[in-house]
Amino acid sequence: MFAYIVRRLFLMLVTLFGISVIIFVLLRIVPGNIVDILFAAAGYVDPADKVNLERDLGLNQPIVMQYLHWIGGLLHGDLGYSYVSEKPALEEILPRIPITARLAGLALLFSASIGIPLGVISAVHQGSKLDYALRVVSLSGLSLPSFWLGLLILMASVSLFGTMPIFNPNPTTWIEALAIYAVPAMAVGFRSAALTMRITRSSMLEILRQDYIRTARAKGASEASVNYHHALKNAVLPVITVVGIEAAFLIGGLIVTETVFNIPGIARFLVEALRWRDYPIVQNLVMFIAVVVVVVNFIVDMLYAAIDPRIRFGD
Amino acid sequence: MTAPRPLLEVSDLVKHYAVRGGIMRRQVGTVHAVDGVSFALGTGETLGLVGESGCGKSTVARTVLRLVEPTSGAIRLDGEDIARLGKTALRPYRRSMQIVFQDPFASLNPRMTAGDIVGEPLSVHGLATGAKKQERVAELFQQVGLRPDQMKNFPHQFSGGQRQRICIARALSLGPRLIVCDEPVSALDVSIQAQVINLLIDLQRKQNFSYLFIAHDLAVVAHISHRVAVMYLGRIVEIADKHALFANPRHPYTQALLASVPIANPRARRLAPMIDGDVPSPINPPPGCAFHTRCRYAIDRCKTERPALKDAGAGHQVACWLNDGTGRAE
Amino acid sequence: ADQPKSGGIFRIYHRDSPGSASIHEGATYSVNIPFMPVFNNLVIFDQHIAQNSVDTIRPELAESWAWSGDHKTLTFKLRKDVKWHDGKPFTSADVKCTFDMLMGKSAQKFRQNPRKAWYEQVNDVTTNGDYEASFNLKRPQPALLSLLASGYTPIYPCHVSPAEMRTHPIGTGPFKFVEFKANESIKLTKNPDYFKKGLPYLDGIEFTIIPNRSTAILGFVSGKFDMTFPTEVSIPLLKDVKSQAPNAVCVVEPNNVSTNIIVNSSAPPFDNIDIRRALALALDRKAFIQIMFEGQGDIGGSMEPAPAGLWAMPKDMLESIPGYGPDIEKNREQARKLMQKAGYGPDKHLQIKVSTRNIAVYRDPAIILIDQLKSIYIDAELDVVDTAQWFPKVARKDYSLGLNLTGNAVDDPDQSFYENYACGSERNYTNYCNKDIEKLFDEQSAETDIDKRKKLVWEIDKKLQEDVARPIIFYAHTGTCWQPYVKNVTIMSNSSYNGYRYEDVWLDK
Amino acid sequence: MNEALTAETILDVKNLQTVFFTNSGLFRAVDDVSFSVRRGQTLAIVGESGCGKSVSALSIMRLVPDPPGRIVGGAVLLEGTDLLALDDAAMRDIRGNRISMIFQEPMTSLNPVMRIGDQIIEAVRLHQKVSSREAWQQAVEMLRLVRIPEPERRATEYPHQLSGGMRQRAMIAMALACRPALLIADEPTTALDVTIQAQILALIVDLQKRLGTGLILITHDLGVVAQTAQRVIVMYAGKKVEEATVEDLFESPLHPYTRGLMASIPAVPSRNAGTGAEADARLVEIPGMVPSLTKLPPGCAFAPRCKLAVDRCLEAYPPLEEIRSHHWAACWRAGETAEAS
Amino acid sequence: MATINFEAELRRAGANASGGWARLAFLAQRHVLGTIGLIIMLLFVWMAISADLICRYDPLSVDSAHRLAPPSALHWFGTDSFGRDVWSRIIHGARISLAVGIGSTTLGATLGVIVGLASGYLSGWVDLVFQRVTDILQSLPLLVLALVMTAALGPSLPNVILAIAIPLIPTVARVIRANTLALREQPFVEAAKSIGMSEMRIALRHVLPNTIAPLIVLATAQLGSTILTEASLSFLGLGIPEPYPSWGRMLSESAAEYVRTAPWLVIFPGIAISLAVFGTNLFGDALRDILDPRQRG
Ligand SMILES: Nc1ncnc2c1ncn2[C@@H]1O[C@H](COP(=O)(O)OP(=O)(O)OP(=O)(O)O)[C@@H](O)[C@H]1O
Ligand SMILES: Nc1ncnc2c1ncn2[C@@H]1O[C@H](COP(=O)(O)OP(=O)(O)OP(=O)(O)O)[C@@H](O)[C@H]1O
Ligand SMILES: [Mg+2]
Ligand SMILES: [Mg+2]
Repeated sequence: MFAYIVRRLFLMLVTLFGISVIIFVLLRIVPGNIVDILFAAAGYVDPADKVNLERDLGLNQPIVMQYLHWIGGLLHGDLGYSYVSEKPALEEILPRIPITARLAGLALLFSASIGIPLGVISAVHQGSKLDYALRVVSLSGLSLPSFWLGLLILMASVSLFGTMPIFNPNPTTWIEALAIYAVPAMAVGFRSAALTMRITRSSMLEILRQDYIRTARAKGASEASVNYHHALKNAVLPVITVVGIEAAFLIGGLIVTETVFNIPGIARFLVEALRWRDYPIVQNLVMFIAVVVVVVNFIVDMLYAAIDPRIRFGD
Repeated sequence: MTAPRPLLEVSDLVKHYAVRGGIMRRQVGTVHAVDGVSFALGTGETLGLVGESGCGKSTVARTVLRLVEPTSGAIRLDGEDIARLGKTALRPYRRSMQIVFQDPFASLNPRMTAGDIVGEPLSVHGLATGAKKQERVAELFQQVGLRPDQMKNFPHQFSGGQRQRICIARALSLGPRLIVCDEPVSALDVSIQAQVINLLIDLQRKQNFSYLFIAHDLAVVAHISHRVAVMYLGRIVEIADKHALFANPRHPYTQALLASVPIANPRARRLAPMIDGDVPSPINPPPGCAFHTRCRYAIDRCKTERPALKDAGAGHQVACWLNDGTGRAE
Repeated sequence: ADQPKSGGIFRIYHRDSPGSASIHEGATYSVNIPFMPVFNNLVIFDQHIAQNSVDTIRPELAESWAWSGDHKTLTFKLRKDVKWHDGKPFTSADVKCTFDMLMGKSAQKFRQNPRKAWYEQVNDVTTNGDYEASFNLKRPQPALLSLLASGYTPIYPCHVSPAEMRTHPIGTGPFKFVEFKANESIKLTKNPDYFKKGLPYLDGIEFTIIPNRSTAILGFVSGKFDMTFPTEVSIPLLKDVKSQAPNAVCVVEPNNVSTNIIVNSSAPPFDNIDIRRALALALDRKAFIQIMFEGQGDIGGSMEPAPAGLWAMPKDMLESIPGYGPDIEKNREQARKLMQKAGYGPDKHLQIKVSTRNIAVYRDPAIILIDQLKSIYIDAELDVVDTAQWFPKVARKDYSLGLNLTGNAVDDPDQSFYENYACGSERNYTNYCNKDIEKLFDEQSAETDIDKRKKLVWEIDKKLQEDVARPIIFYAHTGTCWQPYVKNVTIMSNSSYNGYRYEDVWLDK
Repeated sequence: MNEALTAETILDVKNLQTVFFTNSGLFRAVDDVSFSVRRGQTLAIVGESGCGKSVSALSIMRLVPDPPGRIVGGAVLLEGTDLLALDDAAMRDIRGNRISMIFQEPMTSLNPVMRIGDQIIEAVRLHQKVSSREAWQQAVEMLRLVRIPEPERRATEYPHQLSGGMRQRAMIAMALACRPALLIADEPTTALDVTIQAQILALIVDLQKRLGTGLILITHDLGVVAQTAQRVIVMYAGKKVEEATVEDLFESPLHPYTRGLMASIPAVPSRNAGTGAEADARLVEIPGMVPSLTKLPPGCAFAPRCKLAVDRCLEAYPPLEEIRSHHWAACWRAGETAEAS
Repeated sequence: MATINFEAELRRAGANASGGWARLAFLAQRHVLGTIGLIIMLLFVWMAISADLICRYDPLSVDSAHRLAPPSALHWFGTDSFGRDVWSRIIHGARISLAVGIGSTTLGATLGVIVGLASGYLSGWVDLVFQRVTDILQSLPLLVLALVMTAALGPSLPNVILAIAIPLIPTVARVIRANTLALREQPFVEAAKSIGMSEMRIALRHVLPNTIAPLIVLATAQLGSTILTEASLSFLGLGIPEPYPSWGRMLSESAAEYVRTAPWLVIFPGIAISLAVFGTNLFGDALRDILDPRQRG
């Protein structure tokens, strides 16, 4: 088990290194950098100014040097400076993390607490009207572009309540705090709840066919015990994996949702930074996201091992 | 009893699988799947190989055919050691040895027609194409008791016994001299089993094949084999002429094995198991004689020294320290 | 009418995150709007008269100004009671510093300096004691005063570096900078020591950055904001706002931004004047305006059309320019003849690309343009270019037609002509260069008689259009809305860069 | 066990009919099958794959998967109560309590994420009011009973940590935890090695004797039947074709299918006689193959493969008749066979 | 015991449905939702193929006189702010959406199959490298990767397709690899080896064809999500640019300005997207049940 963990950690590092190279190269092979954008906004360019600026930002160095410089800094906890705001990138990124984390956490919670029970219900009542209804509803959830769902929520909120949740870093009331996080989290969570439900359902169906379920029935266990005690515990394994993948998915969904709800989290920040070709921010954010995803996957694996004795006591 | 030079001669065959673990998936253990197996097989002869699940029967079969690479040892086919031949050098020898697997359902590519499956070896070796190939396949179908018009059917359209016939036809297509049968009837219904066994016997009679016949059903092995080898945890513990072995087993394991077979005679009830416990793990085989952990007659020597196969008379070889290495007489 | 009330935070949403807080380094009103309240100019256009003109220029840091007799020196007497937000006193040195830096003469440099060309005629800025500063010109340039009155020309403190000004600007203005969180918000707070006593009324201004328009408008409608981002409400949206928030006050004003076509006349096919003329003749400007603004837009030349614009040609003169005539079909008939002359026709269409930025206000007119070009045997394909690559592409002359927007900071020919049409000017994307016209530019610029100058300007403008250097398609009208309790906001009608000091804005709540 | 108990009938299955509605048609998996089990007695059901052995067992437990399966007729009387008439809750009380079942695959029949002990406890606590502590004690006792070494430790382990034989023992422990009146063992040793099979069979028979449980042993291995059962029924294509005491059946089988089956199985050469079957001796084969349950011929299902078949066999299904005392067979020519033997 | 209607039960089980058409009809009846999905998909495909025949108007033709016309007999779905016919834009948009969906799914699936097959079949260092590559691609959320890629490559139809395709690779590669690993152990692959077939030929002839079913199932499932990804990219300003009438852009752009004043500009593209995605998902679900009953989830 210990060796397994160490191996996983090692592979994580390899993956992260690969991501750093890919993202770095991807950002730089393309024409146009922050300097072009700054000057494009001005609608004019003085070549001398441009050269100066590129030098100031270190963009004139060979790409390998730039990479080493970045990674070197990263290892020392120095993420460089944002080209746009000229503040340390860390200072820009850090305060945005809790916002996104709260959103993502709520969304996951929402997704799991709705998706899993509904999935079980749907599986247990396979082929019934209820099952059909749940499946259609979840599929329609998956068929709605997420920005559209977000906008619909906002518009509904304005026309029904005359107000809407606009992000406020220091919410004054409880309700406001809940609204500014829970509503967008629901918009993202709806989608993943639908997904979680589907996975739970199919995983349950698979498990319900297993021999040991028949054994449980043969023991005289009640349907509830069979479904929730015997089946769900096994069925939840693939669901955990999916919830892990969901975490990655969620960040994608958050990009859109943070934009729609105007939440200054890291996901939207990434989009803005991309627009500005603000390399230090983009690189580090993408790395951060990758770290989160990789760590979540790691945790999921550990969780898996914790639940599944075959893995816990294997290796 | 057989030709002076055996068709197949396996000496000291070893196959170890690495058990990997740790950070770099380094090897942390070894499965001693086959641990020094030697035997010879003459032309037209059938050697039965029995033993409990996981004792390495299939591994022997697959290493002999070089489907997995042996760790060490020699596999001589007609005197030529094929254990270390390169891929291309091996190709002509492949034609001489074919295999029939246990599971006729998994042995056939579900997306190919029966005719294509049987004809494939012919095209791979460039032996026949087009109409000639079809003709040959039809011939093979008849040989194994299938109708040539079934060539265009897919495997799922056949019953288990028929599928095993397709497998046999495929094995026959290259005109092999040795056919390795890895539990060819274990997955079949009893009434079908007899058909396949009869087919194998008939074919051998006609074409003088050699069989390496693996099964865990002692009765089947007894029926089809000339000689029988008993394996336990990667090693052959006893090998003898069939009659000698069944009439006079000398290894306590063979004895236990025979005693465990339920006899289809209600008047001869004997529900007292000869041995307790499970087969030990091939990752950490016990030292000495691997069977000593379950053997009632084990002496101290069994726990430390590994017995080698020793002739106990008339080609009856046994690996047991009892009675000066000639095994336990019953 | 009502007595102004003090207090309250003025909440506005912002359409995007400005690149920095430094007005001098910026070239978009995304910077001016949130940061103008932090600064003062020497002089400023009256904040409550929509049409900027020389007559509406008011003193600000300068108590008064005077032209020398030869119109080559402009002297400002400065106020003595002004302090920077950090407590340091404001003096003439700051004025000199600011303009030296703009002219590129000082050691400290701006990261970018987009309006350097404005001060081409300024020899130097001199001070006389702490409270007098003079601009010494190479030749008379009456327009200079207007340029100095633009929101683009705040006075920066000497003692703060340009880098700091980008992240934490220090000014003398009615509001102090509090914080700028990129993509999030900009916060200003009341400057209690503002030299205009009793001002500002507001306790502060808060800009929430909301790039997504739907969210932003919903926010305004639901009362989360007191005002929309100025001049950002499109005509269709305006209807939407009015339907949802009937009490909101909305104004629609021209904003002196022209949508034009940059024509690459240095390469085929548009090196051929006939094809350029055909292009000019093919335009149905009314259709553009109909589609883009439901009719609420203006047709004009390079100067903003009347009544908002001060320098617009009379209507009949304008309509005499090829392509401006009201009979579109006739124009296009003519255009087709020209195309045929150039070798194209119904069977042989000219294939080109129309390049533009991937922003709706650029893209939409390009779509209409492409449609209209079909009528003169031109099959154009839209080529949307990422912002990062747009300018380098234009600079490389890697396009045949480009759809472009030109915002004029000050409604003055000097600003417009030199910037966009002078030989060698960096923003003269088409590299149009006509020495004869250039002479006329100087002539009008030095002309102190307003009427004479106007005549000259009209003539130049007409010539420019006839040369199809950079055909102007239309001038937009845009809307701004605020809640009824917001008082004293005026949206300028001939510039969208100058009207955001907000010192006397108050909230009637 | 005393004779009185042995004679008591605990299970009486009457004309059981179970069908499957599948997309290839109607499978009459169990067609009009009757049998009974007495206390302490072993009834073996033999037959080839797909002949309906497992479905019969599942029908008794009312665990036939629905859809596609459905019990469409007959009665299952357990100690006089018709199980088919019970409501679900009452049936649950019976399962694991009065009737238990052991399945073929010890590898997959245990819940992989539950400890062995807990799985046994569950069987106990579902039917008995005992504290979890007592239940655990009982579980450990049961493991000891089925001869699992170190039962305390094994109880805390998970299925994958046990060998196949041990898992099957754990299954037996679980099945017997409530001392059921009837134990159904559906091919309990097919997945195991011969040496382990011998151990397990000995264990089952031993426990059955000690607890006085009735046992239905399902298998396709005639050797196993001969070693364990008192009575045997032979099934072919969903129907019971022969029933007899084990001695009768092996000594004088009446149905051609049973005879063919016995003849087609090679025998292990006997110990002392040096003359076993010769390698060149062909086995007796039953030609053809087991028919699909959907495409059963109108007459006797075995007729197409039967050497003795006459026209009548192809036309009508033979009734099950008591040809000899306590020996039933469903064959038109069973009478002749009986006389001949 | 309740009486049982054998006929009805059998019909429900599909017993009478033997032979090609009958079987299809049965499957259609059995998987009603899937059939609906298939019909929707076919409808969109038909729309895309015969777009030029169905539409009266050029989707790009601007008409200032008829802008923002509500749905009518002339303009079934109304016109947009340019006076362009929304119906023909939706129909032509089907082409774009299908181009994106099919293009990126095919590309992603092809690359994924190559990676998965090589990785599963060759094992050793090839596997190690390819697995790291999939790990890397999988560690970046799809939208993030697509976003960075379109931002990097610039907005254009091929670039968007590429940007959406690349993140699909790991998912496909994983499934194919797992399948390949399982197939590799199958006796029929060993049998092919024993007759002396080359590894390459085995991979192509025996392994690949047997991964088709899970691949189809996976691809159908991905089809819908690619359409949604394009919509999201459009919303973020990085989708398929004008002049292509992409549903995503039509929706995201009109959502801001016209949701109240000209709702048809929002409703129809919205419906088109949701319906297309819904259809592929429904169909994909059914396909999974039919083709690949074991590989759920
Ligand atoms: N590819 C492999 N990697 C690691 N271990 C293996 C591999 N193949 C077989 N083994 C191990 O080698 C041992 C011998 O396996 P083998 O399949 O030869 O047994 P067998 O006698 O054929 O058993 P069975 O009767 O179950 O078919 C077993 O312990 C098995 O787990
Ligand atoms: N879930 C099911 N769906 C459809 N048909 C079924 C199902 N279960 C069993 N059957 C059918 O019922 C018949 C009897 O099956 P059963 O499992 O009882 O056979 P068996 O005698 O136990 O065979 P085996 O020796 O293979 O276990 C088979 O022909 C099978 O096709
Ligand atoms: Mg084997
Ligand atoms: Mg069974």
